Amino acid sequence: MVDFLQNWVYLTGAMALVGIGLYIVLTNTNIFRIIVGLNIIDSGTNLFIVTIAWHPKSVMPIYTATNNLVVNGHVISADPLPQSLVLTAIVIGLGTTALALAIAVKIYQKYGTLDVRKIKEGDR
Amino acid sequence: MKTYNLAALLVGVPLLMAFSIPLFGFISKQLAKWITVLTLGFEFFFGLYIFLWHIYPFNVIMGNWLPPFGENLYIGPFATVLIILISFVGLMISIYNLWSANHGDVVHFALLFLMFVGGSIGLVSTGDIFNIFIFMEITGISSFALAAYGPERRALGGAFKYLVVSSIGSTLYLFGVLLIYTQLGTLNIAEIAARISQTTSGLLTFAGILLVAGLAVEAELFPFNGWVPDTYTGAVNPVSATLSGIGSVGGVYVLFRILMTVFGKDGNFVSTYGNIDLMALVAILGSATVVIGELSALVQKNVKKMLAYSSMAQMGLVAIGFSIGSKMGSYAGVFQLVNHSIAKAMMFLILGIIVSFGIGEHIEDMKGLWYKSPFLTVTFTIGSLSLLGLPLFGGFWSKFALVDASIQRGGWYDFVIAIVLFASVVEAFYYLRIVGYMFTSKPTSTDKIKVSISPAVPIVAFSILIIAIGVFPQIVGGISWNAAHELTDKMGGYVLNVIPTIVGH
Amino acid sequence: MMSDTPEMVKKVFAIFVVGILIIGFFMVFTQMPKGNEVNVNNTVSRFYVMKDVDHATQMLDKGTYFNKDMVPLRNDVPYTPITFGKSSNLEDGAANVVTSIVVDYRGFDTLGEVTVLFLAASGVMLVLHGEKRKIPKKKIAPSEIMYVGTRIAFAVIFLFGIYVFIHGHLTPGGGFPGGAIIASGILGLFLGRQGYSPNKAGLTVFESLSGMAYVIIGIIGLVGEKSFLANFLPTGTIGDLFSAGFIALIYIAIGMKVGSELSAVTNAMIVDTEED
Amino acid sequence: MITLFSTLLVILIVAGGFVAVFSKKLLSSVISMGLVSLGVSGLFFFLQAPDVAITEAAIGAGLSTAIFIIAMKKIQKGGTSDDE
Repeated sequence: MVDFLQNWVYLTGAMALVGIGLYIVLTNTNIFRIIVGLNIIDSGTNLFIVTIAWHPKSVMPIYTATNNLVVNGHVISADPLPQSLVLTAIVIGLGTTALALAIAVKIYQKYGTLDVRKIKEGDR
Repeated sequence: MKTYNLAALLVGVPLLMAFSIPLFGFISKQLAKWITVLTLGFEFFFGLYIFLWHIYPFNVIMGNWLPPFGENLYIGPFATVLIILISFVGLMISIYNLWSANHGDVVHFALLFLMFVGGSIGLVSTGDIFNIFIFMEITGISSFALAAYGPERRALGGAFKYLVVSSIGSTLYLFGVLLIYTQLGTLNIAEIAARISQTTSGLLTFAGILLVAGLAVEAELFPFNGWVPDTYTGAVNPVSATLSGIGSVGGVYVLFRILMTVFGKDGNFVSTYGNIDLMALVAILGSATVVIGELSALVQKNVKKMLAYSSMAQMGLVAIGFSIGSKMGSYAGVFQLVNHSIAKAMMFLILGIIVSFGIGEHIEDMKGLWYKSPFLTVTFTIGSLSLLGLPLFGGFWSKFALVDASIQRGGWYDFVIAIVLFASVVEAFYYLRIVGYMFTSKPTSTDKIKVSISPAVPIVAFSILIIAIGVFPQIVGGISWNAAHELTDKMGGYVLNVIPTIVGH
Repeated sequence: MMSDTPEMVKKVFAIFVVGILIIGFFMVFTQMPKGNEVNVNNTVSRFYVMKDVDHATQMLDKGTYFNKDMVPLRNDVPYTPITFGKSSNLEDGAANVVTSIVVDYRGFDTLGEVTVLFLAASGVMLVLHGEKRKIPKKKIAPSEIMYVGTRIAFAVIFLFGIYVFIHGHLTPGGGFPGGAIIASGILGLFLGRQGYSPNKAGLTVFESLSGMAYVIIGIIGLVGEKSFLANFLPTGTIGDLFSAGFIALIYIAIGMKVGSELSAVTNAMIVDTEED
Repeated sequence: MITLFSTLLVILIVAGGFVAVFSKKLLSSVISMGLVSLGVSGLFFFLQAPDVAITEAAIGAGLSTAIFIIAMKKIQKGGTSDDE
């Protein structure tokens, strides 16, 4: 029972992070804070994906001398496929962050501000 | 299952060339641009080879792991027509870039442009639902950087807005993919498509809404297309042409691959599993996009912004065509997609030439263009007439098919007729207004615009193609019909071609 | 984003959107299967873990894999037990199953992922192009301890990064964290010495060559094994250093590529940050 | 025991997220974002995903935050509040 609740704790944490990140993106006007929000959404997504790959009784998906992944014809490790997808998602998140920061720095040099509203006014 | 693994080069060669472009860039900047042209030429002729020798439909197996275990590319009629379209438009724009891309970091610009086109080709050919996410990110990241390129500072704001919206969209898409994975335990499109009815319907509906929301960003559908005008206006003209002519093609392809092949329920008209018919939802979103896009385009005084809104509206028409769900509707959608992509890319390129000669983007600045450059005026007119659907131009056949399909479907899809007519009338109004300005008013100064050879080649090619499609619609019509068949008959057209032993419904 | 709306309306709207999303997710979570059985056995991951994809594919070719209700018989595929340190010549030799998926079974994804990072680095350079490094007006003499310390630390970190990506198929880690570790070592060099700049042309060459090496490994698979990104090397005994066929080669290419790319990104960002 | 610890970690992460929302200074927002990433990478370890944990710690928590701080230093806004 406690194990079952544990799953919900992780899912709640993941969804809370996604919600917080989305809130930051929607309410802030500072470009850097928007990027912070995107990063937090990424963390929440990754936590969500790893959580659904996990089960309270699972072991890590690496063969070692003491860690056997298949018992009685049943795989008992955590699901390795979502984990490999998360590896991809993390790297893609870094790429997006770096590019967004480069654009933000350039925006600051050209407009002298980081405020989305002032950038819009500057264009008019 | 037919396999033709050599076609992995469709993705492999652009990647290899993109990785090597920085090395060529040490030798000469012009060489880097020529590498782009050569690579996209290879893609185009490979696509033509697949089409003319009728090698499609086939699978490409990656790493000798057959689907549903490994990843595969599935190149059916739909993918074939889009590969030819994307590589042709990309090739033409890369020829244009030989002349236009001159300032800033040209080597990295060429590299990102090449990978944008290469990523779009991968996007339309992949057979794995997570691989779609990867290719969406490849096209996404390269287009953010391309959109931020240019001497004008307004490019940066548009690029940043696109980046934020698009990364939230792809996160939603990822959630949708993983929700489906928890139920079916596979990521292969064919296996999901065959077994989609086994999922709980509540989860299926939610996952579908997440996927549609994520993909609608790239497909420029209504509540998620706020980035379109800013980004298109801000970017330099070849980049706007690329985003409009290639980026949206990939977005629409994936949206309807997911809706019709993965979620689709066969019947007289394709609908989707789950509590909500997502096809109807997309039809509503598409109609809203058309109305909003056309009305916004009507009031614009800036020609580039007008083209951006018009691009949005055209994508709405494409989405409506597919979402009718019949074979005729999908045919209209594919045809409209081809017409839109060619004509809109050409018009952005023409605008680029005009702007480079110091003439502004405002509608008043177009006055008397005929006296300065008859060539540009005539080609711009051809593009406009095709977009608004005059007979003897490409756009006529697709709008005709769209009306035909909605009459066949009947019911509340009758309103599509009204929307197509409305769109044509409004488009006629604002495009003919520009064309009228071009022909009538005599300008104060009549300095001739001399168009050099490299930007002229793509424009001539595009306008010849538009007229050719208008006169002989069977050039695109035949394969579009096959593509429509692939979309509407999901077991025979897609699933059994990928996993032949899977048991049908 | 929405410039004209007052602050309060925006916050309420944001809370509304977030609330709908979260409620939707929790409604969905209640429907997800979570029993006592680990549900890996119903997914394709089962065969990745058992390294038995070939066998499952053969069943699929005979048409017995999918039954009438289209439920794949994922539990019926017979398996051969795998013992660490004994089983050899498996279809995929990596002891780390995540690595075997990332590089072998779904290697095409990883090629795309490397490309995404490459494009992001190129995009950073495209966007930040035209910035010149300013020569700092007053030079703060670097502390001798800092200078020597970062150089020693760089050597250690560099070796650790290489260790991480060479052992990617045996231990947790692999090309991406290995490359990131090397890049953080180079970041340390920036901190240790004012005005430090890595050889930019060298980084570019390194980056291009390692990326091309990855694609060429894929093309060798296409020529030799008739399929892009197919393993063309023998797999030894599971758990050995030389056991995973081409996985080690690819992870070396990825590690070098990621390391040089992230260093180049750091370099592009850090230029011009010297005080002026 | 692990259950208790990981629950505490989840609470800490969510608290870090709230700090990122409500802090006035941009720098503390960024630092708390880095801490969230670090906490998430710790959770990955409990979730039997050591590969992901190492990658997230090196890339998500380490390099992302570092690039962030470099970019912030570049626009010379490191310590000031972001009411501009």
